[in-house]
Parts: sequence; C-alpha cells; structure tokens
Amino acid sequence: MKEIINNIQEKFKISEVTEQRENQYFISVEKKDTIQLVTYLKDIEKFTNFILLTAVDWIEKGQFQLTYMLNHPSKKLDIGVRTFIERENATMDSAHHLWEHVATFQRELKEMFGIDFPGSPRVDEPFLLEGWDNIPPMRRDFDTKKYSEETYFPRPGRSTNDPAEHMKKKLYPNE
Amino acid sequence: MFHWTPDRSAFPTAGPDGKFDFDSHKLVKIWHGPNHPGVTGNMSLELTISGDEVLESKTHVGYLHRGFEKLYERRTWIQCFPTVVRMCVPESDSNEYNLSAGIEELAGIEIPEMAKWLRTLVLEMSRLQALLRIVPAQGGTVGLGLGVQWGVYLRDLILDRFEELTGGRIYHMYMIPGGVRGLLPDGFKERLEENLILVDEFVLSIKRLMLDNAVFKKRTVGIAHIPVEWIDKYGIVGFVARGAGVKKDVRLDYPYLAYDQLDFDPAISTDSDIYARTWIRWNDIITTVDLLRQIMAKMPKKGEFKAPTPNVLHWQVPKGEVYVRSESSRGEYGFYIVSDGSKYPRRINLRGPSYTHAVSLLEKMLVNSNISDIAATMVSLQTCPPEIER
Amino acid sequence: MAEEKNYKIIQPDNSEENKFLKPENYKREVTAPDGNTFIVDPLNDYFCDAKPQPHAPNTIKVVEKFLNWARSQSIWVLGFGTGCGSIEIYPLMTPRFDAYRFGVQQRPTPRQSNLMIISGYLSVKTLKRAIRSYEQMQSPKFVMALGSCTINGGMYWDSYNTINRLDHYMPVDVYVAGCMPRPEALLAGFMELKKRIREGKGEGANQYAENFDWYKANQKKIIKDWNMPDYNW
Amino acid sequence: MKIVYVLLGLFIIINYGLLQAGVLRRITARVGKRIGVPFYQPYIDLIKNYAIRSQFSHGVMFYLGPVFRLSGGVGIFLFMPLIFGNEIFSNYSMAGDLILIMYFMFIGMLGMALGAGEGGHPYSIIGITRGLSQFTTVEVPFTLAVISIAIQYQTLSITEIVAAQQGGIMHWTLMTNPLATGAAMLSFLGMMMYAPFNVVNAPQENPLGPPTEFHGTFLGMLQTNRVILGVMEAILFMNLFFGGATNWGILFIKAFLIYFYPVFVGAVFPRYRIDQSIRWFLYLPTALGILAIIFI
Repeated sequence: MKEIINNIQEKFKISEVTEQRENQYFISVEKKDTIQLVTYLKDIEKFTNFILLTAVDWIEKGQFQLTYMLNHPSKKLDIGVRTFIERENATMDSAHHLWEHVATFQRELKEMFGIDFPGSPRVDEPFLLEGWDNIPPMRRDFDTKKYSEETYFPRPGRSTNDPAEHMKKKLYPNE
Repeated sequence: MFHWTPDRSAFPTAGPDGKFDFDSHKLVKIWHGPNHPGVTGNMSLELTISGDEVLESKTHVGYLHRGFEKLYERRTWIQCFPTVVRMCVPESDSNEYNLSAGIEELAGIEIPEMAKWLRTLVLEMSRLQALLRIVPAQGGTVGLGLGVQWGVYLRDLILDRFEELTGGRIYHMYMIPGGVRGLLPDGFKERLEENLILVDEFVLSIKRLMLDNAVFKKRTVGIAHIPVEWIDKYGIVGFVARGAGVKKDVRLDYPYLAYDQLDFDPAISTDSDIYARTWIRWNDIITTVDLLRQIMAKMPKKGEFKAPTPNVLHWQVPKGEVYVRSESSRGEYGFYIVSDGSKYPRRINLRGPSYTHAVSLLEKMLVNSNISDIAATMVSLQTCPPEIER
Repeated sequence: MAEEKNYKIIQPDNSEENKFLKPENYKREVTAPDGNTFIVDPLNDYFCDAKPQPHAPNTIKVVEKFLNWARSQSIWVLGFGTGCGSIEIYPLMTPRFDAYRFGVQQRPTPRQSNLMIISGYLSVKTLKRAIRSYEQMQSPKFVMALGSCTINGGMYWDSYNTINRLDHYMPVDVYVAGCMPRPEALLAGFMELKKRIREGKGEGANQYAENFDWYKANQKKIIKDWNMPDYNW
Repeated sequence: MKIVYVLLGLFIIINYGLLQAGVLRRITARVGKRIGVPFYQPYIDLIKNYAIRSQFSHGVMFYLGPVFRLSGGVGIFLFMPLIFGNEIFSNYSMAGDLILIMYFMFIGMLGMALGAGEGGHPYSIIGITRGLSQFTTVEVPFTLAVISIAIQYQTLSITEIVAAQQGGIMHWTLMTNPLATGAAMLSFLGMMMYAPFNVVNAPQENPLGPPTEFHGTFLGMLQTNRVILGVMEAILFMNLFFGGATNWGILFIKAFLIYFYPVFVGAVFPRYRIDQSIRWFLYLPTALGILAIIFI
C-alpha cells in the first residue's frame, strides 16, 4: 500500500494522506485532478472495484467533500479519494464512463445534495424523491424537523427529550 | 426442429435520441410494481415491451425513502441504533454490526473475545433466516409456492431464537458499540441445535422439490446470464459474483470478528444463471448451518461481553472517517462513516449490494428478456429496495 | 418509417400547478381524419371525473347483517407491501400463523380486494400509489394501518419524506401498534376488524366519499407531482 | 318438466363444486403444513362478491365477457349426461353432443378475451393472449383423443360412449384405448390451468391475468363459472374415459379424483413459460394423440 501511495504522490499533488487501517487509506486531492487520479487508480494500479461515491456537507467551510471509495480486489486494499468542491453552484466532472454504476451515485448526489455532474446519463431525472420543490434535502441548511412539522400534520402530544438530560433527571433527580 | 429464437432485427428499436416511439402502436409500456406480487419489496420497473420481450427497463426506487442519512444529523451516535437496523428489513443485523464496528474503529475500542463470538453467531443466524426465506422464494417466482411455506416456517423458528436472545423478532439492536447487550440464555444452544436439525431436513427436501425439478430447471437454466467481465464494470458482489466464477466473500477476504478461526468455503459456480445463483444460496444454507455448529462448539463458555465505553449519552466519537464492511446474505454491505468529533455523526452512508444490482445491473439484464422471467431475475439478484433508498 | 403524427402537443404555461406535469399528460391538438381539429386533455378526457358517491347499506337489517358477516369472513387483502411491516405478512400467511383460517386471503389486484394493509411508514411517493390503489378498490373497503409510523410518524416523525398521520389521507378502520407489529398482533387486528365489520362500522368508503374534498386537499398538499385524475375509478 | 330437473342438477353441481373447491384448498394447504381455509370459504367469497356495493363498467363487452364465460360453463352442463341410465339427470344429451361441448369449452375463453380486452388493463390482455394460445394447443391432443374414441365407438354421443363402457373396469376407455386416455389426461392438465400450465394467471408475472379488472358481480359470475366448468370438465373426462357414473355417489368420487389430479400435479411443480408450455403440448401429448388414432 505504501508504494502505491508513493507512486501517486509522484504523479499527483496529494494534500493529505490518512492511514485508517493498514489496508485502508484516504487521500485528499484537488478537484481538477480527481477524475484523472481515479482513472489512474483504475487503469494503472488496478483498483478496479468501485465501491461508492458520496458527499459530506461541511457547511462551516462552505464546501462539499466528495469521496470516491475504490477497492483492489486481489490485493485487498481500499483507497478513498477525497476532494473538496465549492458549496455554491456545486459542479463536478462526471466519472460515469469508468464504471456503469457511477451514474446512479451521481444521480442521487444531484438530487440529494444538488451537486451537478454534467454529461452523466439521466442525471436530471428524479431518483428517490418525486415532486420535490425545496432545497436538496441532504444539505445541512435544510431543516427536516421544521419541514415535517409544517407539512405532515403532526399528532399533538409528542414531546422530545434530550437523552442526556432525560436520563439524568430520571436516574439522579437530586443532583 | 421446433427450436425458435426471436428474430430481433424485426423488433422495434429506439430512435436516434434513445427514446421509443409509442405512437407506432407496436409497443406497450407497463409498470411492474410497486403494487405487484412479482417485485421484491416496494419498487417498480418501467418496462417497454413488444410482445413478451422487454425492450427497455428503468428501475424506479424511492418508495421507501425515509431520509435516514438526514435524520442522523439530528441523532446522537447511540440514537442512531434503533433506526439503523431498519435500513434493510430482511437482514437487519449487518446494519448494527457495521455501525458499531465503525464507531469502535473510530474510537479505538477493542471488543472482548466473547462479544466477537456472539456477534458472529448473531450475524450467521441472521444470514440463515434471510436465506430460508429467499431460497424457496426463488421457486415462488416461477410458481412453486410450496417451498416458501416450509421455509418461512423454519425462519420463524430461527426468529424465535432471536427473540429469546435479543427480545426482538425482526429488529434486534443486539450489538452496541463496545460489544453486545447480553449473554446466551440457558439451553439456547440445545434449542438452536434442534432447529438446525430441521433445517438440515429442509435443505434436502428443497433440493428434491426445487433444484431437481425438471420444470424449475427449464425455467432457470441459462436465464439472466451475467458475463464475468461485468463483475467490476457493474460492481457486482456477493453470491452474484460467486455465480459468475469470482470468489468474493468479505468473510474470507477481509476477515472480521471470529471468521478467521472458522473453517468454511462458500460455493462457487461459473454458469452465472438463475439456477446457479439459486444453487449457490442453497449451498450457503448448508455452509451457514455448518458455521453455526462450529461457532457453538468453539465459543468460549464465559467471558466479558462488553468493553467499557464512554457514557453513550454524550459520547463524542473522535474525528475521522472509515469504511467498514461485512458480508450480508446478498454480498458486501458497507458503511461509510464520517465523524467530525461532535456528539452527532456527520455522515453515515450505506452502500448495499442492491444499489448496483437493482439499478444499473437489472436495467441492463432485463433488456431482451421475457416478461415472465423478470420476477425470477429480481429474486436471483436478491434485490432489497430499502438499502437502495435508505 | 416515421409516420406523420396526427397531433400537436400544446406546451403548458409555467404556472405552479403545471410544474410537475408529465409530457404524456400535456394537452394536444388532434387532427381527425376528416380534417377537423379538436383539443384533447388527457387528464380530463381519458378518465371519468365523477366524484365518489356514498353507498347506503341495505335497508333490510337482517340482510345487511348477513352480508356484513360474509364480508367479515372473507377479507381479501391487497398484496401491496408499502413499508417494512410487510415482512411480517410472510409468517402471517404461512404455517406458523396461517391467517387463511380466518378467511384472510391475498389478492394481487385492487379491484378485487377489500382490505388495504398500510404496512408501516408511507413515503410521499408511496402515498400517491396507495391512494390510487385505495380509490380503485370497490366499496365496502377497509384500511388497516400497521405500526406506530402510521399513527404519529413513529421513529420517522421528523423525516421530510414520510407522512405522520395516515387518517388525514384515507379513513383508517384499525390501527395495529408496534414497530413492527408481530403476527399475533396482526391476527388480533384482523379480529378487531371483523368485529367492526359485523357491527356495521366498517363504512370507511362512505366516509371517504362524504369528506372527499377534505381528504383531497390534504393529499394535494403534500403530493405535488399529482399527474393523475382527481379520482381513480 | 325437464327444465326443473336440469335446474336441480345445476344446483347440485354448483354446491358440489364449491365444497370440492374448499376441500381441495384444505388439502393443498396441508401439503404446505397449513390448516387452510374453512371448507365453506368458497360460499362466503361468492356471497361477498355478489354483495359488493359499488361497481362500474368499462363498456358493453365488459358486461358481456363474464356472461359469455358463464354461458360456456352452463352450456357444457346442459348437454352433458350426468348419470348414466337416469332419464332425469341426462340433461339435453343428444347425438353429437360431444362436438357441441368442445365448442362450448372454447366459447367461454373467447368471451373472456373480449371482456378482458375491453377492461384495458395491459396485464389482462397479456394474460388472455397467453390463455388463447395455450388453450389452442391444449385442444390439439384433446381433439385427437376425441377423434380416436369416436372411431373406436363409432359415435359422437356421450351417452352411447358411456353405454359402451359399462360392465366393469376392463371396459373403460382407460383400458381399451390407453393412448387416447393418456393424450387427453395430459391435455386436461392444461385445461384446468394449475401449475405447470397456469401461466395465464401467474401471480408473479401478470397478476391474475384476464380477470384483473373484474370485480363484484362480474367476478362472482366468473367464480361461479369456474366452479361449474371445473366439475363439468372432470365429468366429461369421467364419461369419456372412466366409465361414467350410474349414481351420484360414484359421480362425486370419480369427479373428485379426476379433479384432484391436476391439483396434485400443480402443488409440486413450478410453471412453464408460455412458449415452453405450448411446445410441451405439441410434443408428447400430440404424439400420443396421433398414435391413438393410428393404433385404434
């Protein structure tokens, strides 16, 4: 695994390398190099199994983190390629030409995070939702509780407790 | 002499924009699901058919979308557990295992030996009950409902054992970060062994009823073939990959829990059709029963079953990200977990095998197949909609 | 071999209600073989738009009682697994619990079913299909709602995609509590439903027809992608 | 006066058919280790379906479809001698009634096709298309068998065929013409539409097939027809191949056993696809039927 990381570092500009396990690494790369790096990993280093593509919303920094998890089937190695893109008008290059199922992940990201992947097949079709006209729901500025209370006729009488305070009150009422 | 294959050149084809011309009155569009007995769970296929041949298929999911990954923004780590099991209904224990394993890895907790064995036991029981339902259901898709009756009865007996051990029939929430919730009750092993003897008989009778049945073979051999080149192209995992001749099993490739101390060899086939995938899962029942017996024999008698953890009510899991995986009955089942060091998880993302099997792979496989084979194809991939849409 | 199309699609205006209209439901201008042109609106012209009417029970009490007994003894369930509770339908219909003993049978088409089991949470997308199936069922029809999700949202009470209270969208006869309810609880629910039907209280279809506008308003509030006639016969 | 006896016969047949359906459902449930429905369940289902309050129609043929289907079943009944040697229960049996009965077996299917087509549900149209193609091939071995026994007995009257088989089991067509019996009994599997030949209303493929849109009274009529048709086809085979019946007891036993055979096969077999089932009927049963004509 170490030599693969060294190979990558020679060819690409890697900003951060995290060793999670001895066979699982996460590396950060700039947005413009990402698809190149994924292609390199697939074709040269034989990380031929694409596991997942997902996004993490870092709203504090105004960024989305995209993670491409790749797997080396024979050497049993995992590598996660992280890249950070701007939160406003988020767009990313599509990787649907590398694996057939990447398009599905990109369709979901387009719908749930509003990250556009121009050129990806059927990317504009709704995937999970139907008739959604709010901001993409997985963005952290979308308040699901408020939306639910306004839309779905909550049954009165439901109270919410913070578990820590509730247990404290229940177990040690005098403290 | 009577053998006849359709002349596909005479079939209507898609126009240059990839769309079919429905004004030609040669095509029918039908919706296979969500209210359809031949669909696994609540999903639907939008089919363009000409006669009995499928020309185009589009998978529509989202009927079970609950927005789990959004809800976890509002729940503490321990509050995630009651909902995380509901991500995949037929086999819920992989979810709890993956989440607790991910938290333990991020927090650097080593679980005790006893907990490892108990988790392995529960995961294998879970696999067994899922297989007892789905293997006869493969017969059900081609009209053999009898095996389903027998199989679901045995599955109920396994669920009884679950109830005894964890208190729940379908959702158990038995594994928690640091270990498990309790030890085996008295006499549990004997009662499980009694059930396993029944399963042994069932395995033989389902072979006679289904796998040796001439009509079943006629319906399944050579249908829904998956070439071996598709394995990486479509991200195929689990028994579907094993059906195509590629031995993919997380239990062997990335041994977790006590699997490195167990002796097993999952079945493999190169036919890669519905019959082969049924045969492999039928073999998986035998493997699982054998594994359960091994686990019960090798398990320590007593021991600590939970490692000390911080107070879960305000547990701040250290910052980091991890991908954990386990082998469910459908294949590799992975969680991608990101923690930002706060009380709430930043992101928990599930990648189930059906995510590719039921969407990109199924759409491709159904083209030029017969509409009679759709249900059998779906069950042979063991698609499970809740894990696609969460 | 592209044939000349005998119709022209009229693009809808950009108003709020046309936002999610599907292309196959656009209005179109059709030229008939005799040269006349007329406008076809698929959503209004292809479907019967009459509202549902309440159907009064049989006026002879004894006959109605007998018919209600027959209805209670022959419950045909629509085989529509709307949520995770449908996994417990398997044990219900197999040797362990065997609901067939009580006249409960499954039916794959809504036209012939009497009972709709809403098995757990309903996402908005499924709710649309569930309403459609419910309206296609013939009166008298019953609804059984499983799990806490249909009562107050259960553990998905704050989710943006699942409804909280089913009784705002369709009349519910019996709730079975639990997450998910065990098969025994389901059997008890069937017994309760039978009692209700025998007492002549299973008039959900009439209730739906009488309060049709209220139900429709609630449904249309959350289902924005409507794309179907107002009432599905 | 005859019409009263005919109606009495119809009443007995319907009741027997309903009870038989309930008992058979219990037996198949036993194979699956269940207890199954109460034996009187078919009665309740029928009452309930006739008591559905709201009904609507898709058009004229939607009304007429079930009527055609029912007239097919009742038509078979009208011309079928039930009890040999009993004037009362011979119905309108006459010379050449075998041809008429074969015609009635098909007319119900055609009526159903028109009704299902008017219903407009894609699955019912797929189902009925399959049904018509399969039934056409089912008719081939059956017709060959009928021709064979017509040559054998030199008659097309069912009463005379039954008369020729009297006098012990060795006189039955089963013994005197086993090839024709074999061909006909194989095609009987296809007529009853149990697995492996139930592709017409295969629940996992095209849920329910032709009757998808039928409900309430329409469905009630279809169910009534199903009951009559099933029993009458079993009685037809009893008359043609198994020596007929001289009293009601023998009729019930023989009809039950003949009806039980496709149910028994259906419980343990999956179903063929439509192309496979058509091919199946054109291989072995047709070959048997041709042999039956050659070696008569």
